[in-house]
Amino acid sequence: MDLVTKIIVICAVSALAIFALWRTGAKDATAPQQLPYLGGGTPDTHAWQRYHVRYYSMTLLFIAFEMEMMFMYPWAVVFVEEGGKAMMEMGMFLAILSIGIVYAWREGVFRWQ
Amino acid sequence: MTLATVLIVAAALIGIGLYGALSQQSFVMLMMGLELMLNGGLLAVIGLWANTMGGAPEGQLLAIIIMAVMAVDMAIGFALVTAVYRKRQADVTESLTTMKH
Amino acid sequence: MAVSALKRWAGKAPASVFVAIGEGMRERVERLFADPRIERAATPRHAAIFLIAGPMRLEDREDLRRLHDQMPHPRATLLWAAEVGEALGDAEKLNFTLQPADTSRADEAALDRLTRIWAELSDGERPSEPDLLHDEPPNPWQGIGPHGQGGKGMMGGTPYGRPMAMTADDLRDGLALDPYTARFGPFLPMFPPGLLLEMTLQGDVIQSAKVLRPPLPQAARDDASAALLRLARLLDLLGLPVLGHRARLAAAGDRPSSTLETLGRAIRWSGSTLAIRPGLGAVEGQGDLRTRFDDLLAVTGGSSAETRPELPESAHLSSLLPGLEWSEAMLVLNSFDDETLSALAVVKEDEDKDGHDHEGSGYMHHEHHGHGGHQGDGGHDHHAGHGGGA
Amino acid sequence: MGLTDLLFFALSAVAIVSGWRVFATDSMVRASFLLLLSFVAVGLIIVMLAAPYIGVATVFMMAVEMMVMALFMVMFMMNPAGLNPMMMVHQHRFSIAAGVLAFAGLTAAILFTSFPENSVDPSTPVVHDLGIELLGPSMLIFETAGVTLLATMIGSVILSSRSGRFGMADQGSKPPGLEPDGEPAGRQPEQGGGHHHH
Amino acid sequence: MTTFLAALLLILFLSVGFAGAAVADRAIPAFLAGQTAPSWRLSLADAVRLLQTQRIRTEAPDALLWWLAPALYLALAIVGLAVIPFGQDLVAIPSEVGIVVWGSCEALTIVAVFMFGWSANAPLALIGAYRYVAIGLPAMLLSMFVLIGAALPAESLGFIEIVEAQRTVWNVVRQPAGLILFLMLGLAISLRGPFDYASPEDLAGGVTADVSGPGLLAWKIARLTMLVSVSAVTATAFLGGYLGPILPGFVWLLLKTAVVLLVLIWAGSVFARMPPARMMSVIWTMLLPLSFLMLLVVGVELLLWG
Repeated sequence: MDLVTKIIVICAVSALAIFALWRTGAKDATAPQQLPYLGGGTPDTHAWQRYHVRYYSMTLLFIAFEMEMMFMYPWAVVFVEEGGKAMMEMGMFLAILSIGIVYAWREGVFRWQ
Repeated sequence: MTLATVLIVAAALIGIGLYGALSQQSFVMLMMGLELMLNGGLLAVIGLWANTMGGAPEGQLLAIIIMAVMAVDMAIGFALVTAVYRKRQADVTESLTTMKH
Repeated sequence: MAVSALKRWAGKAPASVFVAIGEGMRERVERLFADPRIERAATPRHAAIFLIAGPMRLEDREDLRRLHDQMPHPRATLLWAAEVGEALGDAEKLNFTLQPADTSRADEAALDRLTRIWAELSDGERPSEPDLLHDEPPNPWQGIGPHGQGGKGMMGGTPYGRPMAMTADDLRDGLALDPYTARFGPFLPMFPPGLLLEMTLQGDVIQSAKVLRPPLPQAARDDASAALLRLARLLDLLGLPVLGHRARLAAAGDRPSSTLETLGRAIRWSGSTLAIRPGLGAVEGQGDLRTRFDDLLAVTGGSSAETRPELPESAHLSSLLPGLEWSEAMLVLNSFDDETLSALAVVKEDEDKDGHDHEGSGYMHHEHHGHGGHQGDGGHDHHAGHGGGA
Repeated sequence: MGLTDLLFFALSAVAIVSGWRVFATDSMVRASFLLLLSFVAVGLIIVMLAAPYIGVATVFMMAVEMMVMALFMVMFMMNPAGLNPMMMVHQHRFSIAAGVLAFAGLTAAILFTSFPENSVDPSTPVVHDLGIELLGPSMLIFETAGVTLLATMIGSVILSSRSGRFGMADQGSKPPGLEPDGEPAGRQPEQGGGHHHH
Repeated sequence: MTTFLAALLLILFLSVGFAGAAVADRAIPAFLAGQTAPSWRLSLADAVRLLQTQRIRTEAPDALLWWLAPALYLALAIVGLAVIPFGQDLVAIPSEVGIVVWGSCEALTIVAVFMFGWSANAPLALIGAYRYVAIGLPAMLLSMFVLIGAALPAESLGFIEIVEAQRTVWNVVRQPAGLILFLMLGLAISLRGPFDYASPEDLAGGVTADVSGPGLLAWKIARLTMLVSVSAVTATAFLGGYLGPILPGFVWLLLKTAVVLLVLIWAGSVFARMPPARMMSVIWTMLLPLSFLMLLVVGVELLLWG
């Protein structure tokens, strides 16, 4: 509750500050000023396009692997209390997920496609 | 902030998500609809947990499971989109109707 | 009151200079920026002064004008021994006669002039230079589509002055996504000055590269000093501007072996060799990037730069760069000495094998070619009509 | 109406409006980040509902998931930045009706159900309880989740990467023969594998 | 009352830390390059110069996201700093899930950097943004593992408990490699040196290549604030935070933060940047197993002697 209010206040203050700063230099740019910088050259098309993300398989692996964080935080809180049992269970969980990483590495997911 | 208002907000999110999932032609936008529905589900679960379950940990566990479902749904969904695009150069749902050659 | 105080503060900042290096001026300019009173800006967007150093080709003038206009106000131009006709308007000129003995005095004069221009510019005494090019978008677009966005349909027209890309095959991967074709250079700071490449990118992997203009010839004088400057450029690209600066200082002054040794040790400790993939940018007779880097590093150990055997006939940037990621390609480009590079970057006449233009029927979305043919495909997406820009 | 209610209604408004804007904006990157904004607002509401861990973790998880979402949106949608405004929908009226109906039905159900009143005590150590639950009674769920995630990882790698065990997916990968230079093993596809464009 | 005091301390910490970071950011590279130390006025003068420069828009940029990106980046830096305790009860945002809040800040930073690079509709900025995501995502994973390693002995996710648990022994002793991994994350999240994949030299400034004047200034301010913030988090999670004899806790935290900040700036100038593809592979196949190992070591140590 307290957390939410304060976070919103911080976000609002920084947004206002940056907005004020951002607006100070606003003068209309002419068409030649707006050209994207390519060292003098010109582009054929807009830069916004279907960008070929070279690491897309890695991102898929990542969102599946990252889920384990959700389980690990509560685990960390009770680790000392539960002792060896907690160690075993999380060890097993991480071992299962590590298989996935090893498999992905063998498939060359971490290279750029 | 009563339970009813929380659940109504969740219902609104589910309604919008359903609209998105049904109406969007492209896979990725369709998945956004699904995610929005799960978002509403998450809110409903936590609302019910906080107000009717007296803090039993199963409610939180269910919320985590919903998030895991989101992650799995996204990973598999995007992998499928990639696979289909590789074959069809298209990302709209209609292209799947001709999938059988 | 407050405004003038602010202006006085701004004048204390180092002058931010974007530089276009002409013929034979690369080493001198690089040494010039060892002075703390000026700062080399990576892009004209960060700069206040445009320094044009040395003679330029006729065909570079349009690009210089474009770069000039990309700078934010307030801005000024200094032509340092540059011959660009009326292309830059009535910009300030600083000329010197190329006497080898005078170079340090000429450099000092240039530094003085740059700092003075910055002082006047920040004070507001010197008016900011107006645009050189006409204020009109590269393509007409206002109000064609239903929302006034300049295009019909999803991919048609020229929204906001430019067409949309269409799909093309990819060298590495079976996903046919959009290529980005543009002319990079001739005055990108990480390019050899004067080199203009037409490259097609997908993501950050280069699909095709074509040399439109070769790099401007540079005078190679002192071998060890040239090697150190080349090393400095590579160090900059590897994210080590501090060591690059030290290499530049060593290239400028006399070189006690102890300074060089410390520099060499620092470079080895930085893990820069690990950051270079073995086999990258291999050219017959020239080794790969790692061996070239090690050779340059050996200069810090006191050995002189080796001379390399002749290049094979077939070696060319258009076959060397495609398939590389952008960061690797920039390292490769900067790893050759000037002579080798100009041999690699010869303009080849008409490599457009099937140069038919999609100008009329273009921008169709479902436009694919079979999977397999790659090399020539960049030519499909080249719209000659937009080459001129503004 | 106290500060809590005010915050709740503001956050709900943000969640719902940004959720709706997801399907109304042209730029795919904006759409992804609007969905993220909706998730963040819901996460903050969850924090207010005495579940700080779940709420903050929602923000944490969804930030990266929506980042990945944005990458894929730009990768596969034509006109990803919405430079030419577009509307890519089918069965539009039906979908609107379904959405409204779902909302109305659920709201009616909520209003006519009487829920038991058993609020969570703010002093409950909720994260601690969740940890005990994970390691104790729900241990199997926890480990099953691990296996599910492993399956997801392997599945997404297989589906998304180009090179399978038997060659490039888009060039009709063929398994090797049972004997050297023999016919490929397994059932033959009718014609040429994956070489069909439309 | 304590909240008010904590908020004041937060502002004080931010301003002192930011000023120090701005000076050190110029002084240390100059020192390493063998130059005389530049005057502290230079940083301020440069800021004033940028403030008076025109801000250029590009062709059809995403104007909203373009200014929201530095605002988000700055807000995340401040929120990250606000969950750090300056004393036993002195924390601006007391939260029992502090490290998860910090994790969210890390995750959203990736979003902010991507937004900034995307908005310009320019090629070099776009490449920088995409590169950063490739490294930012797995690097965040690393930092979360080592932070969980710091949370284990504390039996809590809150930063106050994490500091209190270090009264016997600092976390840097428990997991020395964890500190190094976290410093790497610090470099990545504050966009500097070997982990600055968003604005490298080979892209002529990457995400900032098409930003001028006040826009650039806003980005630089946010970046330096994040540097202060991540240094403070490192000092808290690994170096005992506000713990220390004689001096008040706030001063101790400030001193430790300064040390971490100097180390980060130093490391940012002396290590080479690997190509993004290679770095991604190194993180997943070498550094991630290392972070598992650190977690195991901490776990075993707690089981045996805890």
